[in-house]
Order: sequence, then structure tokens, then C-alpha cells
Amino acid sequence: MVLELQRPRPIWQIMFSTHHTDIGLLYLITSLAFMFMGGALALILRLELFAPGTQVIADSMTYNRIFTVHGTTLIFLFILPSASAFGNYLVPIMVRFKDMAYPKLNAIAFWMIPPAGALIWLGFADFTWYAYPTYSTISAPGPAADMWIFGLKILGVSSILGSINFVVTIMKCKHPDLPLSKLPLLAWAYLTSSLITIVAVPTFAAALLMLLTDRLGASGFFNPTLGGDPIAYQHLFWFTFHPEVYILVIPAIGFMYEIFPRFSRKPIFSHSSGVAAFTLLAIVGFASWAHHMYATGMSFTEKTVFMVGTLAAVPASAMHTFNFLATMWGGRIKFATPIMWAVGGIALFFSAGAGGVVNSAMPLDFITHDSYWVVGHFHLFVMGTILFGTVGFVYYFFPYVTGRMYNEMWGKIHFILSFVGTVMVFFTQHILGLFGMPRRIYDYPPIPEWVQMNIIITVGAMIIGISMAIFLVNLIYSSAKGKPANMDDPFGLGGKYYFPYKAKNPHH
Amino acid sequence: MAQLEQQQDPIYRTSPERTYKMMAIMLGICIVGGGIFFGLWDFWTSMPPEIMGQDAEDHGAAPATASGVEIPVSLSFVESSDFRTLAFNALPGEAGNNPTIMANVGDKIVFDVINDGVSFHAFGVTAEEEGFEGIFPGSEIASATSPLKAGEGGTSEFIPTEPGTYYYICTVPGHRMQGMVGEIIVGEAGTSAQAAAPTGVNHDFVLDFVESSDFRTLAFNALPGEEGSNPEIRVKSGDQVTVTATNAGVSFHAFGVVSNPDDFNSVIFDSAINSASNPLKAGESGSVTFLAGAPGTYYYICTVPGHALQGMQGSFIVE
Amino acid sequence: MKVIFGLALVLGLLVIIPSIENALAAGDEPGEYLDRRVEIWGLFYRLMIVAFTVGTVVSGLIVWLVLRFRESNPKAKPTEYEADGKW
Amino acid sequence: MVSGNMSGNHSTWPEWVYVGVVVALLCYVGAEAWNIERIVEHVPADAEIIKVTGQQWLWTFEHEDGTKEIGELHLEKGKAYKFEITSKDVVHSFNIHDYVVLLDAVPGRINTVWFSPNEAGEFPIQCREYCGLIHYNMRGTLYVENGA
Repeated sequence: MVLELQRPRPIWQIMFSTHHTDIGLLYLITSLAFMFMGGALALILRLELFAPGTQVIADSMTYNRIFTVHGTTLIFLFILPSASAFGNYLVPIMVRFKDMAYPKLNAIAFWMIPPAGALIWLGFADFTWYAYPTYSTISAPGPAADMWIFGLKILGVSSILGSINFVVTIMKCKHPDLPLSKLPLLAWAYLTSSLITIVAVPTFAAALLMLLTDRLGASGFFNPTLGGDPIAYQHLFWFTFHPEVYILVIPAIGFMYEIFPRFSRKPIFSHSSGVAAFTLLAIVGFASWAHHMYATGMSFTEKTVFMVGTLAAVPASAMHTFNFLATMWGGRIKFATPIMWAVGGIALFFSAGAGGVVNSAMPLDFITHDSYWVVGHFHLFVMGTILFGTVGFVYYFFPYVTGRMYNEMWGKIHFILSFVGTVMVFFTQHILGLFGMPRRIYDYPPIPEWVQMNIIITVGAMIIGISMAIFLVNLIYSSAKGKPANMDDPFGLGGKYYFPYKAKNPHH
Repeated sequence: MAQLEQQQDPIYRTSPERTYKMMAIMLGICIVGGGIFFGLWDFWTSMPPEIMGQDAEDHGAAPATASGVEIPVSLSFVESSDFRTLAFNALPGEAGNNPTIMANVGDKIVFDVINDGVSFHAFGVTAEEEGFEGIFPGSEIASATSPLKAGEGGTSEFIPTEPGTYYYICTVPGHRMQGMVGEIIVGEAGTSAQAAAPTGVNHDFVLDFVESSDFRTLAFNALPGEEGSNPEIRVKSGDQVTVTATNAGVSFHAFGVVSNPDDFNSVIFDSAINSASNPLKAGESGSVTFLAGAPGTYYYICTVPGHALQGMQGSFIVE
Repeated sequence: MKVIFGLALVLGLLVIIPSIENALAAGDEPGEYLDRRVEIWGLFYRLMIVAFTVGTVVSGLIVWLVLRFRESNPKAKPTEYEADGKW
Repeated sequence: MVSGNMSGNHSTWPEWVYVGVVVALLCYVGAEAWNIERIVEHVPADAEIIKVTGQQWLWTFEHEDGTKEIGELHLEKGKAYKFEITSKDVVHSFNIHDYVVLLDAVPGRINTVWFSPNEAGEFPIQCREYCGLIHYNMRGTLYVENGA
């Protein structure tokens, strides 16, 4: 809380303020809360799959509802808001402007999230986080499904508003003597991911409306008996949500671009290649959506086109990895908690990327489609890369927000447990997928390999659960009683760096 | 970033008080939210989506002969905890599940229905073997569009005008398929709807499974439109019936008498020849002998899933 | 830089060899039906070889970087930027 | 790309080499995948057609000779079979993992995939696309018998 550190105000004043750091704080707290809630759901799912037969969940209806909300929560209510959180804190400071371009719009964008979250959580729909018709139109029970649709509608609008705000702040409110080429890479990350959002998300908004009218029986866009086509929805959906993957991952990469040079005591290896990679990703990211749909009976040509499009997006990510490693090379790295998370993040980022390349090879889709391979693959991205980058940055930012230090030892323990758990869970899930276990099943036949691997996965999941509990306690305890941080150099790295809490952004 | 680096003011750090206040707020949200969450947990998934074109046609037939007999029936909508199975009075497997109502033409069946579930339901009587259309006027209580909420109830009456099998159902789309359907078996006026004592009379029927050349239409003895397709069988209650079935097709088949052709699992009267899991292969044949039970209209079908719907069903009327 | 050279070499070979064997193997399907299992899993394992080779190099590099350039490493010396404290 | 002002004074050629290697690898992957897909998608002319229909929550199979099977599929070893897959209600995904056969069953569409069982035995058939309550148990069995 930049201003919080200079002039304490009652909590309600922070809640209803339009100041970018206050809104950033609200975003941060909300998203972390939802992270713990969604994670808890994951643990329940894993307990259920610990062995064949019913374990902790009474029926498949409940199971389906839980995994649906798990996915929806962590993607839309944790990852997106957490990115906006740090964006709100840092973008105005990085472009040296007193606030976001549209402070009130900013506040509105945030306050759309709680009601959306309430809709999603109260409804607890059961049609998976991507709500394919015709299941979602003719079979999914309401009103839960409709509440989900409205919830996502609101979240979509919220993220578009937020993105517009970021783009305008960066492009128009940038300090005149700060050229784009000198803009910190984190700001570049927000610029690119916001641009992607603005282009990609409206498509899904449209798809949601069609879904709703179909459910109400007013139309048949996706209903073949009325001349519609379910595949159309999948195209609309993935046209939004493959770029969404980059929307989610780019800020996390940006966090790492803050952390690596800082702790390596060395500037980033190549600022321009980072910028190039971001831009490349933002463009090429739109050429690959249908690689999620190889199995829907696409023609050889279509498949080829989208495979090429997918592979074309890989060099960009590879350049980031190179940049990180080259930045560490020749530095003098202080391994505080944040950079540990960042390094672990790259390692898993690479594994996920390699898995992704293998995935994009058309024939292998026959093996991996909708199996646990896919689950393991994208969880390596969202957990291994995005969550690692984010959590690392939470630790990095903790002193600037609270003026206190988190507990270093428990931070490291948190990282080690999470890393071990992540590897146990998601690498095993890849193998489990190769053994043919489908996603989203409430129960599975007692095939020995499946049982063994599910046990390993559940144990790993519990390890992650423990580490996250440690995280929670560390956050709460340290923000209350942690030892006061040396605000000029909380991590004892020496060197001058911009310190957010010094930003002269008057409250208004 | 020169301008950012002018230090000013002392630094205030988050204090325990503020953290605890924060925690209190979030805990409050969790408790209130949790209350609503678990309170309404099941309600939100209690309504299947609208399916287009659901308007009941008007049968409008007045009772031919009122027998003066009044049959009071009280029903309650019940739901399994997970909403996958719905039924009347008791869940499948329990006693009194979807009770079959025996009546005669002209009898007045008075329904007293209450919604014991937590989701929405509506009541009606139809002759349709599936779906929720063709509700007899006067037999409905509430409707799919303005249903009975949990705990609400209502009454209606139904006077069958011709013998046959009718169904009392939940008219909320989908609920019938989930099990909210019971039968009303209506006998000829006057006859009492009880299984008569064995009469000793024997009937022999030969039913062959036949299939159209494109294998899309299935039938007994002859294809639809031809002479003797799906012959109607009429026997007296208590007669001994022997059915000999031969699989004249190339697909798998099995025989059984059921009261609801959609429900190929519940074969009545021990009338099954083989089964879906162990069917008659091409050319094989089998035979079964059983006693015709209570009067009413039943169906003999192919008990392999889907075949009855493809046409392998004929009416089996017990008088 | 050696690492990168080695990487280039190994992977270069990995590209060339299978593509040659492909060129030879292509086009003898008719008669006996081909076994899609063999084809697809074969592809899978070839790609896995590539993935794991690269993976070994990358993760090895990461581990080495972490050990070599950590603050506590005896060989560690201040970077050129620490003097004026700007980076 | 010129190294920006924010970067240190160093050469960027290693990055170019690296990017080159990555691109080469991707080309290899793409070519391989394209080639195998081409081979696998080429359906033999004499493949027997099996109509597969998915519905909540069972699989129906119709052989060329009209034999209908539910939840079970009896095939002969050594023959080639082409599945014509469709769905009655929601999207399912027809999957025989042991034979790497997988394709969505989409209402209103007929998707085709072919394979040739070369090994007798029982193999599980499952649904790989979420289709509702009993999705987890929408299973069948493929019996591959030694043909006469």
C-alpha cells in the first residue's frame, strides 16, 4: 500500500478509493482469497480420485460441479485479478503517471469481480469451465448454468475495462521523456496482454450470449436439430481462450523480468528481445486456437494450419527462457524466496512448453486428447509457471505493501514443498494420460497403473496443500507481526532501484 | 526515475490491529457466504434447460360413461439427494415407488399431489409413452412454466374414457425421463382390475424378430405396413400364454412383456426370453410360458436397448 | 557457448537422421494395413527423445547457473553494475 | 534485433544461434507430425464401415451387415474398419485407447476414423469428452476375434 505506508486510513476508505494502489491492494487480496478457495476444491477432487469408488464426494453431480468451479475460479478469479493487482500498483509508477488513466473505471472493473465470483460460487454449475454445447444447452441444469454464464459475462467486461485502462495509461499517460523502448518489461507485459484481451475476449462474450439464448430455447446457434453447430461454439471459445493462455502467462513472465535482474544484480540480458518476444506472442497467439479441437473431425489441412500456427508461438517463449538464463549468467545471485520461485517457474515453464510442442503434433492428439496428459500439461503452465511467477512476486512485493518482511525460512519451505508437489502431481498426470485415463471422471476402473499413479498424484496434491497453508499463515502473521523491512533495500541487494512506496502519487 | 526517489514522511507499517480487522472482515464474508452457499446448494441445479416447443395439445374428450366410482390417489414428488433420480412417493427400489393405479373406464381418479422435493415440479396425466405433452385437461396441477415449489401441493382429477395405459408424470421437462412417471392401467368399464385366478386356458403365439433391409426399422413378424406386423395380442387375465420367438434378423434380440416400452429393463410376468446382455443371435429361437396378470394394456417388446423404439413392440392386452 | 554448440550439434543430428529414414520409409502402406499404434507411438517416442535431450541440456544449464552464480559461491564476484548500483 | 539501451553491453549472437536451433527443432517436429498424420489418415479402400452412435451414456454400434450392438463391439482381427461416429444428444468422444483411436462424436456431424485391429482380445472403449453425470462410466468393450 504505497500511500498506506505514508498515511494510514480506515479500511473503508481504502475499499472505496479510486487510487491505483488501493485498488491494487483490493485486487491482490481478492485474488489470493480465491486462490485458496479454488485450491481447496482441487484437494477435494484429488481426495475423491485417491482410489476407485466413492471416497469423499457422494455423487458425480457434485464432483462435476466442483471441478467446474475449481477451473473457473483459478483462471478468472485468481490469475486475472492477481495480474491486474500488480499492474495497478506498478504500471502508473513505471510510466511515471499519478494514477491509472481512468481511476473510476479502474474501481468499477474491480468491483465487478465480487458479484461475478458470487454468481459462480453460488450457482456451482456442472458443465466444466468451457461449457461445450450441446451439453451446456440441452443438458446442464439451471439456474446454476445461467448464473455461470452471467458471472463470466461480468468478468469478461471487467477484464476488458481493465485492459483498456492499462493500454491508455501506458500509451497516453507515459512520461514524455520515457520512450517505449525504455519502458520496463513488466509494463510491456501489461501492454501486450491487455491488447490481446481487448482483441480476444469480445468473441467469448458473444459466444456466451448465444449460449444463453440457446439455453432459454430462444435460438439454436449450437443446436443441430435447429440447424446450429456445436463446433461453432468451440471455435468461438478457443479463439478467446487460446490467446487467454498468453494473457495469463505474459504478466507472470513480466514478474520474472522484474525478479531476475533484481536478484542477479545485473540488468536484463536483452530488453529488446523481451519486447520482441512479447509482441510476437501477442500476434502469433491468435493463429493457434483450433489445436484444442483436432479431435472434432477437422480436415487434414485445417489441422496442419493450426499446428504450424501453434509451433510458431514457441520461439517467443523460448526467447524469454533464454533471456532469463542469460540474465542469471555472470550475475551474483542472492537466492531469496522470490527468485527461487522464478527459477522453479522457468524450469516448469520449459517442461510445459516441451509438452505443448509434443501436444501440437497432430497425430499425438489421438493419444493425449482430453486425457490426463492435457490436465498435467496446462496445469504445468498455470501452476508451474503462472502461479510460481505470481507467488514469487507476492513475496517480492510483500515489504512494499506491508512495510514488513515475510518469514524467509517459511517462504523457502513453501517453495520447496510446492515445487516437489507440482512435479509429483503434474508430471505423473502426463504419464497417467498416456495410460489413457480421461479427464473429468468421477470414478475409474481399478486398473493397477491408474490406481498407483492416482495415489501418487493425490499425495503430491496434499503436499501442495500443506505448502499453501504455510503460505497463508506466513502472509497473515508477517503482515501483522513480521519484522519491519528496510524500505530502501528490503532484500539487502544494494543498488538503486525504484521503490514503489516512494511514488509521489497523491491520494484523490 | 529521479522524481520517484525523494523520500518523504515517516513510514507506517501494517499493524496487527489492521491485519486482524482485515481477517475479521474476510471471515465474516466466508461465514455469511458459506451460509447462503450450503443453504441453496442443491436448488441451483434443480431446473433442466428449456426444451423448445413444449405445448400440451388439447385432448378435450369428455368422459363417456361415469361409473361413479371414485379413486383417491395421493402422490408426492420425491428426489434423490443428488437429483439424478426423481420419482413419486418413494425412490426406485423402495416400497411404493411410482405406484401403478388400477382403474376402469369412467372411474374418477382424484389426485392429491404434494411436492416433497426441493426442486420444482408439476403434475399431469398423459397417454403419450414419452415426453411431457398431451396432458389431459383437468388432470394437470401447476405447469412447467409455473411449477409447484417445494412443499406446495394441489389436487386434480382424471376420468379415463377408454381402456389402455396412461401415465401420470411430472410435466417439468426432463423429470419424466429421470423417473417421475407412474402408470394408470385402465380396464374395460365394470371389470375389476385384479389378476384373475388361473383359467387354465392356453394361448400359443409365434413372434419372429424381423428387420428392414436398411436395418433401421425393426418389428415383429412383418415390417410396418405389411400384413401382420406387430400383431395385437388379447388374452384374458389368468390365461396361460406361451410365446415362441425366432430371431429372423441378423442382429441380436430378446423378448419380454413390459408395461412401459421405454423401460426395457423391467420385464413383467416372468415373460423374458433371453436378455439384452445375453440375446438371441441370428437364427436362434426361444420360448417362454407365463400367466397373464392383471387386466390392462401391456407391451411385448425387444428388450435390447433401443430396439423397442425402432419399432419392435406390439400391444399385449389383458382383459 | 560450448553448451550451445553441443546443443546445436546433437539436435542437428536428431533432425537429419529421422527425416532421412522417413524419406525412405514413406509410401509403403498398401497390402498389409499399417498399424496406427506403431506409427503414432513411434512419432511420440521420437519427439520424446528430442524433448528429453533439450530438457536435459536446459535443466542442466539451470542447475549449473544456480550453483555457479549464487552469492555464496567462492568464485562469486560483484558484477560490473554493482559499483554505481544501477541496473 | 538491436539490444536495447536497458541491456548490458554484450553480443546477442548466442541468442540468434539459440533461436535458430529452436526453429530447426520445431520444423523437424512439424514435418514429422505432418508426415505421420498423412500416413495415418489414408483410409484403405476395403475398410468395413461401422456406424458408432454415442448418447448419454452408452455407445451403439451398427455393422455393415446391420448387426447392432450396444456397449459391445465385436470385430475381426486383421480387417480394416472405418468408424462413422456421431452423437444423439451431446458431444462425446469415442476412444479405444489401446488402438489409439479417438474422435469426437458430435451431434449433427459424422466423423470418421479408421483402424485395423492386429491383436485379438478385449479392449476398453470409453468416452473422452465430458458428457454429464455418467460420463465417468460411459464405457464399452471392444472384442477382437480371430477371423475364420
